Order: sequence, then structure tokens, then C-alpha cells
Amino acid sequence: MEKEIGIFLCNCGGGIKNIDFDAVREKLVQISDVAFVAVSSALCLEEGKGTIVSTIKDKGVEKVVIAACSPEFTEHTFGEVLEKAGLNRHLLAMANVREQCAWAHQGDVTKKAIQLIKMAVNRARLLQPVQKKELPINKDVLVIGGGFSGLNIALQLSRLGLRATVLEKEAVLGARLGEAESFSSCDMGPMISEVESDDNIEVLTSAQLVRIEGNVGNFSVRIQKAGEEIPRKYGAIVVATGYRTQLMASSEPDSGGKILSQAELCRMLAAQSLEKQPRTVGFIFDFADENSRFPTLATLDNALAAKEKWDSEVYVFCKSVKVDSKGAEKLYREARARGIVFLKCETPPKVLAKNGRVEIQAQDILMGEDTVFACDVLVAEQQILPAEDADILSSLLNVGRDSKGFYQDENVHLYPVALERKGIFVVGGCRGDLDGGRVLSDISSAVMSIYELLSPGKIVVDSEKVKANPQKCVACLTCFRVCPHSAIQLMRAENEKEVAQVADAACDACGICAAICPAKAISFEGYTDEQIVAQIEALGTS
Amino acid sequence: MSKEIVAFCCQHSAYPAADLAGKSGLRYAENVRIIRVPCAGRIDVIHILKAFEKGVAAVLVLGCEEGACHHITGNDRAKERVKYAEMLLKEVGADGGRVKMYNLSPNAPHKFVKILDEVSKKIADEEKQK
Amino acid sequence: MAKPFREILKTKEFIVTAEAGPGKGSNVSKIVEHIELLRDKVHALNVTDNQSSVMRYPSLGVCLLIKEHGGEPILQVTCRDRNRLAIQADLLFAHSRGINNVLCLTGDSIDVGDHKEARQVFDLDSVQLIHLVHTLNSGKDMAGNELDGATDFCIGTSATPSADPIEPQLIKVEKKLKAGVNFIQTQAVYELDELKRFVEFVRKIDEKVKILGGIVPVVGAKMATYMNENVPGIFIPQRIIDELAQAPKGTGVAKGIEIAARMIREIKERKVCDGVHIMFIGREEKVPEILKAAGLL
Amino acid sequence: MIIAERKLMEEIKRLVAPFKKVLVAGCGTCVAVCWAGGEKEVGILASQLRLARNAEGNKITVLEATVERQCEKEMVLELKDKVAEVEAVLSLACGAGVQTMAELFEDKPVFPAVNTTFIGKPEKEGLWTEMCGACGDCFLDRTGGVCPVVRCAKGLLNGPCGGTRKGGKCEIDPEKDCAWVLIYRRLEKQGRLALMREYNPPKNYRAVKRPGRIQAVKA
Repeated sequence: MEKEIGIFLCNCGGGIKNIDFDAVREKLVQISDVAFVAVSSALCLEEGKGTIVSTIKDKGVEKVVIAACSPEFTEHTFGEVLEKAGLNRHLLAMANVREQCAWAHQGDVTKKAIQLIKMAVNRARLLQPVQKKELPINKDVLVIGGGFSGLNIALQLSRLGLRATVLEKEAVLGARLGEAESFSSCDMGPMISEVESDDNIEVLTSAQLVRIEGNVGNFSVRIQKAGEEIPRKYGAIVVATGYRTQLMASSEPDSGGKILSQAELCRMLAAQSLEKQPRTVGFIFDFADENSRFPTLATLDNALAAKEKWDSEVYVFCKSVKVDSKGAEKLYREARARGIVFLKCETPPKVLAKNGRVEIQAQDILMGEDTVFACDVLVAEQQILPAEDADILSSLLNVGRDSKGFYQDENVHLYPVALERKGIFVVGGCRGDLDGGRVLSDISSAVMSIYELLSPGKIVVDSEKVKANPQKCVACLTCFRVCPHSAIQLMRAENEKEVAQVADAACDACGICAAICPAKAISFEGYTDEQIVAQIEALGTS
Repeated sequence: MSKEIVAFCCQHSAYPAADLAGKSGLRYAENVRIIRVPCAGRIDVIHILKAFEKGVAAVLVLGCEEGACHHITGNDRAKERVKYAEMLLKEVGADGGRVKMYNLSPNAPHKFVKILDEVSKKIADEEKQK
Repeated sequence: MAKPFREILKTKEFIVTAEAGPGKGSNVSKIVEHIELLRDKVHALNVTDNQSSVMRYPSLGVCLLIKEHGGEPILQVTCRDRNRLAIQADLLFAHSRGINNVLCLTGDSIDVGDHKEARQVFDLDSVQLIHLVHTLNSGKDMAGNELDGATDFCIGTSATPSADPIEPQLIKVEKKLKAGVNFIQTQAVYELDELKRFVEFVRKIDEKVKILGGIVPVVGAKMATYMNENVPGIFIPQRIIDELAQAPKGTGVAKGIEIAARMIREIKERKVCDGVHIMFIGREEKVPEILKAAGLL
Repeated sequence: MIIAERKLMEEIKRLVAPFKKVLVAGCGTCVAVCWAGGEKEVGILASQLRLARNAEGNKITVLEATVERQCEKEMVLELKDKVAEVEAVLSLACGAGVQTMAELFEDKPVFPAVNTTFIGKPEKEGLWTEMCGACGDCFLDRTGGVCPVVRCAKGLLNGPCGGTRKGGKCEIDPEKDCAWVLIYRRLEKQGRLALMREYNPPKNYRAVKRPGRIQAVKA
């Protein structure tokens, strides 16, 4: 049997006391295809790495097993060491004899160490090289949504020299933000003109995405504008479609404009001449969604504005004012200082339109009994909901949404702006009820990720690490349906039959497809069935 | 040495949790054999059955917490497959209870150790009864 | 001897039919009792054919008994258990023994019965069965051969006025009416406006056909929910279930009869349709009480 | 495609009880697509058999093989050597595959390990529903593309029956749609309800003289 496996043991500079490395060495040299077993005290340091390279070169081994600390930290560096020694970095199997053996148990663990290393040897024996491959990518970005987030991203990308196309469903940019929800929110005018004058940004209004294929770096899309479909290519896509607000006005008819939305109140505040300034203004918020951010800020902001402009009595019916957005606490304290009355109630107050005024029955917890207030103007609660076409877009992009229908705002691994599909980002309101500060941080992290992804002009990927074997694939589409990253397509290579094909750029190497494939056609180099079962074979031997 | 317990550990959650257990000096049963996998969703029924063919005492599949899977559906699919494996084992008269799925996050070494102690204690009790 | 059902259909009388469910076994004493009890109290007596796909004494057998006891039987034929040869043969036999009212039904599925592994036939369906009876009446069999002795059946069928959705059901009723039927005995009806809507629909297509509203008394709230789940074509509304639930313990049957009688009176007084068909399977002896409570006896 | 479902283990165990060495043969076409008999299921069944027999202390050797299509003579003959080594064969193919194998290796018992159920399609990943009963006289033109012969529990040509459940569900299973309600909705959408109003005469149930044989034109 040709001796092709080299084993390096590391006693971590004496840090591993309960493994007898000589005994380990003695046991392992007996394995027929093991060329050598070298014990060293610090493989991760320069000197250790040097010995690995020289030993590999002069012993001419093809596979390397390193028994040391956890691969989580050192697999990458040892991979590079293998490359220096002229070996493919994937021909490395590690045995975690430190954290998961020496440090994890009392007393001598030499036997366990030997078994862990044998498991690694069995796996190493079957390892195959995986080549790196560079894929040219398109550096343009498609921004869906011409609101605050969308325009900001386009501008910042342009400053970084990346071209963006802003796709806006309405006929004009920033359409929805015309009805500013809070009195002090900024004016969009200058930003829109800056976008329209920037030649790095192409604006397509009353246009919609209708088709998308390909994956990160090479999305080819179809955009529908004025009845015809424009084919385009992009390297990354940003979803910035914002949210939709729904007035929670109670069922009573809107009695003569007395029940308003935040935006309507702002317009009243902005209006110079107002024949009768409302003496009492009521706000209801916090009942539909307790930890609402934007409605909280808007209510506090407008309550203060109403106090300052009209010096009216202001009542705020709330459940528990959560001030987790930047500046919210300051606003709340200011409002209290200015004499705005906050009434805490468990259940949403009843709203009745009576004799020209709005009557609110609320069960105030502090006073403990039902109190009735009459206000000239009541600003009803507004619930933040996903945009209407959110489900069409999410099925088009084949990306998931959270329990409330917003894009990915719960997955801790993808937080804050990534989606399960590489190259597609989600920013701002379409991700949930975010306040200004969070939207801005979303924008910058999206811009940074896109810049990092696209600026090199190419993507380096593992070539065919996860591969569907065309001979065995029966095109049953199971992998296509289960892949969480939409990395598998059904392709017809020349005159072959249609088979599944994994896109290396989009594949996130999870192996769900390899496990479920009924024809065992998908191999996942490094974790093939044989390589996993080979580790199991090493059990029960000691 | 009592029979081994195979633990397929997802590299995003269970594997780092195991490392952290070792680093923070927590001790657990020595007959555990950890096999690193890219995601709990990589583990299929055949791997579990092959482990039992080898005569291991128990097989654990340790993945990310519900809803926090790096690959979105990896841990849910693993849970379904463990249930299916349990049924297949019961069909052949083996003890279905010996294959289990647990969810933990990478910063939960104590949970990792608790799981292993719980399983090895259960097996020890069952061995005693036999 | 009771008047032939066909003649009664020609009159303007409020028609009342009932349904007798044969037992499981060759002892016919119980069914004879029911025949004796009901034969002079209703215009005709239906005999179920392996009702709910539960194997029982055959419908044809009980029809002969009814004839012998001077009653007017309505033979029920389903398409589940016999193919087209067997059905035609049975019909010839029935006619030759003076049984000439037939109710053409599709039949319940094998799965709801007690021989769940049997092979179900369904060579024909209820509409095709109606066409078949017409063919036999015209002196030919389904293959077009001449018969030595034609039949002369008065043809009936059933329908489900409270089906949801109702439109497909109405299309099927339309097909039945176009095939030509003399009377319709509907499935259990608990909402008068559903029956009214159904009758209006039928009248638009066929003025002459007699429609009998199906009455299935319910003897308790638990029974009602059971029937809603397991008996095909039964949709007992919540209000009736609540009414039954309020009935004190032990008076379930009486309450069921009271509700049924109330329904019959309403149908009669408001002339919703031409009569009623009372199906009190397993409690045939209670039918006279219903008729009395409804003022028909 | 043909949909099948793996037999229960105790039935399979009974079939191979008298044997020490068996071959589990998978098929790479229909039964692979419906997760019943592909290479993956071969591995699982083989492993289950070993586990079962180890538990009984009556070891069994199980060879594993999967051919592209078990209803093709030439492909099945690829297993010639492996069949020679064993005492019996467990075929995970549909009925056609099991019988092709049985015909070609008449000296060895060949047992089915799956139940062939129906011709169908995946409703979603992992769930298959019956679509066609191969009745030999296709009726789909009369019903807007919904087959009542197999998708109606009673195979009615003039449906629906009186037993449809609320919401247009089938009499025997609230999970299943009533085929005739589906036909009504489809034809209504196409504005062709007149087709549903037409009477359908009794069907020719002998269109295919069983067992069926079809001789293509000698190319």
C-alpha cells in the first residue's frame, strides 16, 4: 500500500498534558498507508509551519492529518501551509485533540486521541482536491425602490464608483415619502435632484422587476417599463421597497376629519393659516405592536409640535412607550416636561365620534377606572405592515420572509442586511419597523457589503466542491426545491438530458441537497457520505 | 470503555460550543465522538443507521437553534430526518430513543455539556436495567 | 292494496314517503313489523340498498315483502355493488314482481362502510342509471337488444340542496331532470331557504316532477356532530345542534321528533315542495309519532 | 410518473427471513424520483436489514446495487454477477421492474420491497398525488383537464355525488378535493360550463384489453 498520508501531532507547547504523544505515535505508524507521524510542540507558529512544509516536501505525502487544536481557528492557516508545500488545501483532515479531547476530560485520554486521529485518517484517505476558480462578475447594482433608503444607497455606491439602477414602481421618486410621517422628517427634494443629476445612477420610474435568473455577480433580470421588457445584467440587488402603514382608525366613520393619520396632522401643523387651531389633540399608539419604533418617534415628535404650535392640551394613549430608538428618550422627557399627558392603558381605548368631537374611553391603569376624554383631533394608531407587493417580489427573488411578512429580520446569521441568497441585500422599511438611525446603519452596511463584493470585479469560488453528477441525476427537482440559497438550477448541457447543476458562486456549502438527493447524485467534497461514514468506521476499534 | 456516542455537530453552532466547553474547563463524558459537519442539514438517515450498524450507543444531531439556522432550513430538516430515523430503527427492533436532535447556539457550552450528560446518564441507566 | 305511487304523483296531495332500513341477517321479522306499522301511513316506503356501504338484507327482498303485505315499495338501486349486467337483471326481476318504483342513486363509497377492502364497481353513475331505466322502459337493454317484455318504472332520484358549493350539484340535478325523472327525494334538509332555492331551480327546468324534502331527525347534539363528520351529504346547522344540546338528558329523541315535525309543518304550510321523505333509519317505529306531531296522521 | 411507497419492515423481514445473503436492487428512474426506491433508499433498506438481523443474532450479508431502469432487460442484466452471489433479491422497483428481474433470474426468488401505488405528480416536495389510472380511454377533454376516473373516489363520469363535504371536499377524505368541484371551477373559469352540462354515457371500461399489449409500428 503506497504510503501517502502524513500525520503531524502538536502538543501545543506542553499545553496538552493528558495525552501520551509517544504512545499515539507508536500506534499510528502501524497504519499501512501512513508515511510518518511527526510530533511537534507548536505547529501554528512559523517554525512549526516550516517543519510541516519541509516534511511534506521531502516525504512526498499526498494527504495530511494534523492533530492539534480546533479546526475552527487553524484549518485556514494549515490550508495555506499545505499550499506552500505544493498540496491542495483541501487534502487536510484535522483531529481536534485539544478542546474536544485533552481539555474536555479528566485523566489520560490517549486512547480517545488515537481514535479521533484514526477517524481523521480515514477521512483524509478519501479527500479529493478542490480547485479555486475566479468568476468575472458584473459590477452594476440594481436598487429596487426609490425611497429614502434606495436613493441613499444609489448615491453612496456612485461615490464609490459603482453604477446603480434605481427601479421605482411609482411615476416619481420618493413618492411615498411625500406624506412625511413626522413633522421634523427631512425634505427629500435635494436628494432626489442629486440622484437625477448623477450620471452613475440610472432612474427607471413606473418600472417593475418581472424576471430574475442567475446568481451573485451575474444576475440577469427583466424590467417591465411602459409595456416592454428590458433585459439587464447586475452583480448585486438591493431591496429597498419600504413598508406600508395602515390606519387603525376604529370602525366609526371618520366624523368630519376629526380622526387623522400622522401625515395629515403634519400637514395641518405645516399649514400657516388655520382657522381654528385644535384645543385638545389626542394620540393613540403602541397597541398593535408594542415595540414599534417609527410610530413611537412620530407620535412623540408630532405631540411636541402640536404643543409648540398650537399650545393645545395633548393626550397620548399608550401601552408602554418603548424608547429604544436614538433620541426617543430625549423626546419623551421633553414631552413630559412640556405637560403632555401620557395615559397608560392595557386595552386599546374605544373611540366614539360624538357631537362634532372625538370621545375616547380609556381604562387608565394608574387611576384604575374608565375615563372619558374629548378631543378636537385624534391621531389614530398606524400599524407598520409589509408593502402590498412584498409577496410577489419575495417569490420572484425566491427569498423567505419572517413571521410578520417582512424580509429576514430574525435570522441572527444574516443580520442586518444579508438574505439567504448571496448578492441580494435588504435595507430599511421592508425589513421591519426601523427608526431613522437603524435605516442609516442598514444603508451603510449594505453599501459596504456590495462594495466589498463587487469592487474586485471577480469572485473567487471553490470549483465544483458541491457537484451534481449528470449521469446519476434523475432531474427529480428535489435539490432545486430544497436549496435554501437558490443555488441549484436545472440545466441542459449541450445535447445531454436536463440535470441539476450547482452554481458555485451561490452555493453556501450546507449539504442539505447532498443529504436529500434520492439518487445519491450530489457529492459534497470534504463531507461526502463515504468520508462521513469512514469516520464512523474508525469507532469501536480501540 | 462504554460504547461511544456519536455527535454530528454543526460547525455554526454545536462544534464551536463543544470547543468553548473544552476551553472553559467544562468536563463531559469521554465516550463522545464528535463528527464535524457543515450543517445539521447535511446529516441524512443513512449516516445515523451506519453509526448504529457500527454498534454505537447513541447518535446525536446537534444543530442551530430553531429559526437561527445559518442555512435557514438545515435544522428543521435535520429534525424531520431524526424522527424518520427513529421510526426506521423502531421498525427493526432497535431502540428508537437512541437517536436525538438538539438545538444550541455557539455560545452555549453549558447546554452542550448538559445534553451529553443527560444522554449518557439515560444510556447508563438503561444499560443497568438490561 | 295501496294506490300505485305513480298515481299519487299525479294528484295534488301532500306526498309522504318513509325509508325502511333492512337488518343484517336473514331474519326479516323486524322489517316486517316496520312494514306493517308504516304501510298504510305513508304513500310509499323506500328500502335502502346496503346503506352507507354496510352489507344488509337486500332492498329487492324487502320490496317483495312490502308488496306481499299490501304496501307500495320504492326500490333503491345504487351503482356501487353491481355492474350494468347485474343492475339490468335485477330491474327486470323487480318489474316482473310488480315493483315498479325505482330510486336511482350513485351510492356511498366503500370506505364509509364495513367492508372497507371490497372492490367498488361504479360501472354506472346515477345519471347513467336513469338513462338505463328509460332504455328498459322502452323495451331495449343497454346494448340495444330487444327485450321480451319491457319494464314500466316510475323513476326517482335524489339530490343534496345544502351541498357546498351548490352549483356543481345543480348541474348534476339538471342532467337528471333532462334524463327524465318522476320524483326527487332530497337528502336531509335543515334550512328551509336552501330547499326553497333548490325547488325554484328545479321548477325552471321541469314543472311536473314531484319534490319530496328529505327529513332526517337528529336525536342529540353528540349524534348531530357525529353525523356531520361521518354521514355523507348531511349538514346539520349549528342552531339545531345548540337546540338539541339544551334538551334535558334523555329527551333527545323527543326533541329530534319535535324539530322534524316542525320542519314538515313548515314545508306543508308554506308549500315549499310537494311532500316529505322521512328517513329515520334504525328508529322506523318512531315515524308515526313524527307524522302525528306534524299533523299528517 | 409511477409512484411507489416502501413496504413495511416487518413484511420485508419476513420475506428474507430464510436467507443469509441477499441483494437489494434499486431503480434510478420513477421510484428514485418519488423517494421510494432510488440509490439512497437502497442504502437505508440494506442498513435496516443488517441492523434487524444483528439484533436477532442471525447475521445477513446485504449487497447493494442500483440500475438506471429495472424495466429494461439490458440494464437489469448488469446485475448478473451480484444476483449469482446471493440467495434472493429484494427489488425496490415498481411492479414492472420486479417482474423483469424475476423473468431474467428465474432461479432465484425476487421479492418486491415497495408497493406500486399510482401514476401521479408531486403536489409539493415530498407529497405525491394520483393523477391517472391508465384507463386506456382518456376522458380529460371532457373535464377541462381534471380526471374524474381516478381523482373522484367513485370514478363518476357525471358528478358530483351527493356526499361532497363542505368547501367542495371529497366524501371519503376532507383533505382531498372533490374532482367534480375542481372540474366545475376549471370549466367555469374557461367559460365552458356547457361541457359539464352535457351527459356522459357509460364508459368503455374494456378500452385496454387487460393485460395490455401495445405493438408500435415496426420502425
